[in-house]
Amino acid sequence: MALVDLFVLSCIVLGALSAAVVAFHPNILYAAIALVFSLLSVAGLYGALGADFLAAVQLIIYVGGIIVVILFAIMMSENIYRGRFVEGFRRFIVPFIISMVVLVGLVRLMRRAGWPKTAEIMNLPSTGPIGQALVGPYALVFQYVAIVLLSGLIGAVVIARPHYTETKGDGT
Amino acid sequence: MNGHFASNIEMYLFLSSLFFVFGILCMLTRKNAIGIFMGVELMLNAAALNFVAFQAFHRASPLRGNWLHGHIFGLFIIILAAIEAAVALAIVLRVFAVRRNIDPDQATELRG
Amino acid sequence: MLQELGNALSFVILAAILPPLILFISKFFRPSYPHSGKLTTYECGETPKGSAYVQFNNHFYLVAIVFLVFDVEVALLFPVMTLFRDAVLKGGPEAAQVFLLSFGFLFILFVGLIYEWKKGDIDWIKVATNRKTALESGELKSRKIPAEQRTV
Amino acid sequence: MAVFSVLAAVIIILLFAMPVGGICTYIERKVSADMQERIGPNRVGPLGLLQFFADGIKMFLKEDTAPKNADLPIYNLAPILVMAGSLGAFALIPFAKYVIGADLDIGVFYIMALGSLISLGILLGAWSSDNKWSLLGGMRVAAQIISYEIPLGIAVLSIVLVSGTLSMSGIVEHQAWPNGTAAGGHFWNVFHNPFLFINFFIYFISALAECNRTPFDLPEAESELVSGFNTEFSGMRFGLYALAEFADVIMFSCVATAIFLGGWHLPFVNIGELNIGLRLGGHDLTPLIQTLIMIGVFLAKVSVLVFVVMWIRWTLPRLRVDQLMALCWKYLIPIGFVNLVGCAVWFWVFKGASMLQVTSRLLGVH
Repeated sequence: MALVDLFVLSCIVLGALSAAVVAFHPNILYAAIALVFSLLSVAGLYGALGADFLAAVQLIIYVGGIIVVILFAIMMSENIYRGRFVEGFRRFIVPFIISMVVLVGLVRLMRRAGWPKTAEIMNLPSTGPIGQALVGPYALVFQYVAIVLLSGLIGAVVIARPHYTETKGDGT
Repeated sequence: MNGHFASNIEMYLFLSSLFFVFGILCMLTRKNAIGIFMGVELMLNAAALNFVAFQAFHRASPLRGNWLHGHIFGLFIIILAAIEAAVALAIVLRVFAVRRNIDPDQATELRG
Repeated sequence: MLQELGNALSFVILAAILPPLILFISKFFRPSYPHSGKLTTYECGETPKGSAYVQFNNHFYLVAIVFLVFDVEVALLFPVMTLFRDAVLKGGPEAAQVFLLSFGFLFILFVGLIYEWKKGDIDWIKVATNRKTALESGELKSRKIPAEQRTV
Repeated sequence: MAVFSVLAAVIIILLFAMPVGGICTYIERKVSADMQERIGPNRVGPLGLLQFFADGIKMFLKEDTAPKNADLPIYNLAPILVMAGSLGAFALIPFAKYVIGADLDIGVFYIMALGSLISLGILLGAWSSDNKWSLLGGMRVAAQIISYEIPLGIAVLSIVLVSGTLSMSGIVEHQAWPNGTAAGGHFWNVFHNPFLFINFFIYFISALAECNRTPFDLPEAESELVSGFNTEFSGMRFGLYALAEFADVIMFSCVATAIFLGGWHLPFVNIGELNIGLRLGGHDLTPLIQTLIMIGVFLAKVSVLVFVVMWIRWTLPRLRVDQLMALCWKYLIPIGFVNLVGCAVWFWVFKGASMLQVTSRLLGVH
């Protein structure tokens, strides 16, 4: 068992455990921190799969951006970080059945599919090819992403903009 | 299996299906808009991991050229998740400012 | 390349195990005499009042959202920018392609920044701007600022 | 091979980053004393040189108290994230030609990515300690660090544009003295074109803000927030935060040296082509001596930058929050964008030639 196998295995174990915590932990803050670890494990798997650029993007955008925004949102809304959301057991029955069906279906599909199951992973530099693709076949999508980003920015700011009648808080 | 976890696509796909399932569970059971949002993030990650895994195991295929489509799709999924986070959490904040809680079951003013 | 990633990872892992390790070793040397005075939160010598979790200014959140979008932009420009040098030195139309695409991308988001700027969303003290627009649109009748909104 | 990487990590982190971070606390006290016409630490060891060691032992032996209401798992996790973010980035610092912990293809990008762990760790630590000052400081630090990541990223982007690579050693390679030999480059990036010269200052200001150094030390403003985000961290935990802060300063100085100030390259010579001709028992000592000179040059540049950071601390007053945000969003980011475009235009017009090469071509000197 090479070191890389050990690394992949530990990433998978860490990811599965922390994803379970995200789904089930009653405290939303702990779920958010578990989400950090599941994102980190996915970033580790990206690294093992030869997508080093994508791993760094995952770190920058998810851990440095989205998680910070989620934490801000949790902090902004009082009453929710201290509250323990204890749901009744009944609330879990139907989702549990649905998710089990999905999991079994996915795993069966995965085992039956006819794609090559094992291969040597080539670790070539990926930053340059991604850039080539962004200005080559994906050039239009690249510009489209800019427009989506712009509209998302304006939309989010218009929605979140503090209204003059609601300005409270201590200004710090 | 036989000890080669790194070069077996099923390991990655198994983790991504677990992520997907936990995302579904998280979305369906949480009574909290931010919790639901975290479930969505898990599902998006599952999809991105799938794309990257398939890219890594099909990289040498002559049909697909050397464009790294899987990585590009992973990148776009991450970007989309970021935009979604910005807009979704802005909505959460607005709902919270109006209603003082963020239980999506109770925010029913717009129901027809 | 996997080797290099492993090297980088070993640095992160070493840095991550250092704090618990140091704290664990120092456990055998440091004293531990807790009492209620030491265990309260520090509030300049006063008895702590209320919960520490106060309501925040929305601007932190607004800044985080704007940051998120620009972070995506910077991250996405990195792979494209690596191509520019080779494209220019090689000559040909690729340099123009890279230049136009990447700076078109940049320009579109710059419009967003200018919008925020004009609307005053990146000003930290925004009450005045909002009040001005509210007065103009007739949403706000009186010019007088309520007492609870005067602290900034 | 794994043994070597662990060895490199141990050497660079335990024998370079942490002791130098400690010595920096001593130097900072000496520098501040000099600027205020005091003497500074002078009791422990010659010239007070062992002061940092004594401080470390003191912190090590202090009682470790956590507030009763603290969220202990997160309280313990926060220093780990901060240390992993600030010390982990030392893997990418090119001290000399082959002296680099991990020469990743995504070099600078990886350093920026690890930086995001720091803001997360500080925010979580501030939040978990159940203190109003901590929480206010934590919110401020998160807003500040994430905002200033954008101008930092733009400044790095302009370097990437000129160098055409993300790898740290690759970026340093391009900055050799252009003397017509095989290793000739375009000299230090900061003198490549006027736009990059301005971008260097954008990088430096953003790095100051990322490290929470004066004039951007609002998160730990002692006159407003007691000690800011680390108010409730006592003993060795506080020591870890202080160490991480100085490690951060050193790391950003190292990166600035590597990507803007030419790394180990000197003007007029190429150290990699020096012929020293010193032999010992049949072995050519040239590569060894070259490497030592390179490390010396690199560390000299880094120490100048660290000194400037300390100098600024005793020169400039602290900014207000609105000034901080205005500086980032209204000045640094637009200027950075314009500089990025200008840099690309310069590179295109002059086919990658630096100011030095352009002027020497105009003057007919070669």
